[in-house]
Amino acid sequence: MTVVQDPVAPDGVAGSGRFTVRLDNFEGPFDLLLQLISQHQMDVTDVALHRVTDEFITHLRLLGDSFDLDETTEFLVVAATLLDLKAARLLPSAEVENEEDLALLEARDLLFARLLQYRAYKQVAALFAELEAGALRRYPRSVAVEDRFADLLPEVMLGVDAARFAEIAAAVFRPKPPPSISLEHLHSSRVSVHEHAALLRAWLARQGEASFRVLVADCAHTGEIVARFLALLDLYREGVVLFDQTDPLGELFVRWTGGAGSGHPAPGDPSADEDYG
Amino acid sequence: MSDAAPDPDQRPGTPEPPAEGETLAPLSTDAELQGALEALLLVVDSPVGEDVLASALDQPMERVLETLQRLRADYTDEGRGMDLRRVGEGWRFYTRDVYAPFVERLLLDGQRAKLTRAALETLAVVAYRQPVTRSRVAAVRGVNVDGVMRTLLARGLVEEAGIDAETQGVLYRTTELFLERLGLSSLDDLPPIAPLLPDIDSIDDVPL
Amino acid sequence: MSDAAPDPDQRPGTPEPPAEGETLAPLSTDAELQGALEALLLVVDSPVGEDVLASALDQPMERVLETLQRLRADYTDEGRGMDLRRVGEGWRFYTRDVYAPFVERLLLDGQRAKLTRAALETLAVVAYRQPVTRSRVAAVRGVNVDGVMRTLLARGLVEEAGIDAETQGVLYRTTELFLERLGLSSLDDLPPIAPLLPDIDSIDDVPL
Repeated sequence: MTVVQDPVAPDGVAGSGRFTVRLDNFEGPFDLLLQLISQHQMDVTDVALHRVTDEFITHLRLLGDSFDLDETTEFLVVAATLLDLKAARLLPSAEVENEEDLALLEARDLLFARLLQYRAYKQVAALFAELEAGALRRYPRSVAVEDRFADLLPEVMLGVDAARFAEIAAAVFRPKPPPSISLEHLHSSRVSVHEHAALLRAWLARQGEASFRVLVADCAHTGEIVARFLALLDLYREGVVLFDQTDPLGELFVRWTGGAGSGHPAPGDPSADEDYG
Repeated sequence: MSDAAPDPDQRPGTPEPPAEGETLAPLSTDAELQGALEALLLVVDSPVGEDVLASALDQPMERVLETLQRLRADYTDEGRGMDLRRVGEGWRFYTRDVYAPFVERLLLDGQRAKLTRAALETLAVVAYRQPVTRSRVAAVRGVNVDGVMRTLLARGLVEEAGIDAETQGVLYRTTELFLERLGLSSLDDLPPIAPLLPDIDSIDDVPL
Repeated sequence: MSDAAPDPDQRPGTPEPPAEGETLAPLSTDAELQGALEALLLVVDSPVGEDVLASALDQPMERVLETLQRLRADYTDEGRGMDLRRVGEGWRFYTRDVYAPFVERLLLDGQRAKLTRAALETLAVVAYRQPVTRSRVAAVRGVNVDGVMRTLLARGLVEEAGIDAETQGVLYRTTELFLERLGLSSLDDLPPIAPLLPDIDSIDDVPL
């Protein structure tokens, strides 16, 4: 796979179709996906999704320990869908064989739809930026009325109460930092994906199957939930767990396929459809 | 004399007669009406509607509107320094954009701050789906928008517009100031977003 | 030159050279120079000398003066609403006398009684930082506030409060009328803004 080693490497395409990705700041999973797809100079198609799945996961993992974890839930939903699609080999061309495939196709369509929707608003935002830039070059006439008319002005109203006035003041005084992705207001404590993986490995090997909801029931904060999800992705990559999600965005079930004596990852076929109970 | 021309555009209620002793120019020629409009536009410090101008001039709104449009075209054709624009709720003088570098040299502070991408994207969603809840905007952008929305609210670029019956979430819409900021005269000036959107039945249940 | 700077708060010295990469119109034709002068006159609040204008436009003062005089004559001949006059030490747009009655009617209309957003923001800075100079307010807001400040002065919401020892700029403070309009009995009743500050994200791209 065309794994990205360094997401901010200075050069663009490096030999033999292997991409080194250079990304602007991105906000949210759709933004990241669109940027990855455009890096490959592709349209938004399932082929494109296929090509960028690994890069997406890589970015997610790179961000995993330092990201604003409050905002990663959406990343995880998208990551899960991408991985499901890739694992089920519905990409790039889909042969619908059973209900599971159908559900995946729906999930894919939904992902496409949300991606295209986001892209539409992003294009509008670019238009807004242009309009604003134009408007900022036109200075409005805003001049006090001539002295001879000053007495004619009607009684002035502020149009706001004291509380609202204070809000306006706060908005004006608020420090204006240089533009950057909002990494600075990190407040979640660091969590170790590795530790959570070990925890899940032991637990799942014993229990066999559990819903994601159950697996994160004891998490104290969002960061731990994210860490646990990333850990699951690791386990998935190892081929020791399978995901099962009947409805898009519905309950996610995790099944252990790694055998009893964990610790030694069994490199199994991720799409194998074994039955564990 | 003067009130002889009945005017369908005028709001109900007769316009007030000119104040005692006041001599109003008749404004019978286009040049006079043009001059009077320029004088009014010179003293306003926010966009003013053609209805307000028409009422101050005691002229049919249609004639006022035509004159404003002709004035705008003339200014542009002649490369005048003033740019007459209809923005938000009305008309206002702006400096013509080609002269911006000179204006910025003269003014104390020159360039003004631009909106961030997060703010622009959030405004884009609000503009096209208003009234809309914060969580709906977050769903479209795939990120939390609480901070950005709060700031847009404090800046007067969006405002609250009631409560969503279904989710009990606060609804938001864009403001006049938003239109002014982008130099638009109304939301209708925005391009239709449908062509940009995927042709999938419904991504969610809110019509665009 | 430059001693005719229109106001004591304005930075002394010559206007800055155009920003890097900025393409200045050449102003080689009379129409271009005329347009550029109109743009400048549109945004200045107090009379501005031909030397300041010439320097902002990077043109010989004589040519600027000639153009101003021709502009004044043209406006008069055409009965334009703006009346370009040299008053005191400089040039400024005034409304032409014949249209004064219409201006009065517009102002009496009361439509403009509500403060604009820009005025509110400026007032907010004065209220929470008083006494404060105009240039300090401009620095906080990131835009020139000369016109808005004059409006607030004219409306009796702010007043002068001495001279800043350090910068020699005029200091401003809010008035009794301001408190009255806000329904407060003293400045101590202004809600504290510190609790409102920490949580707000920036929506501006440019650090100010």
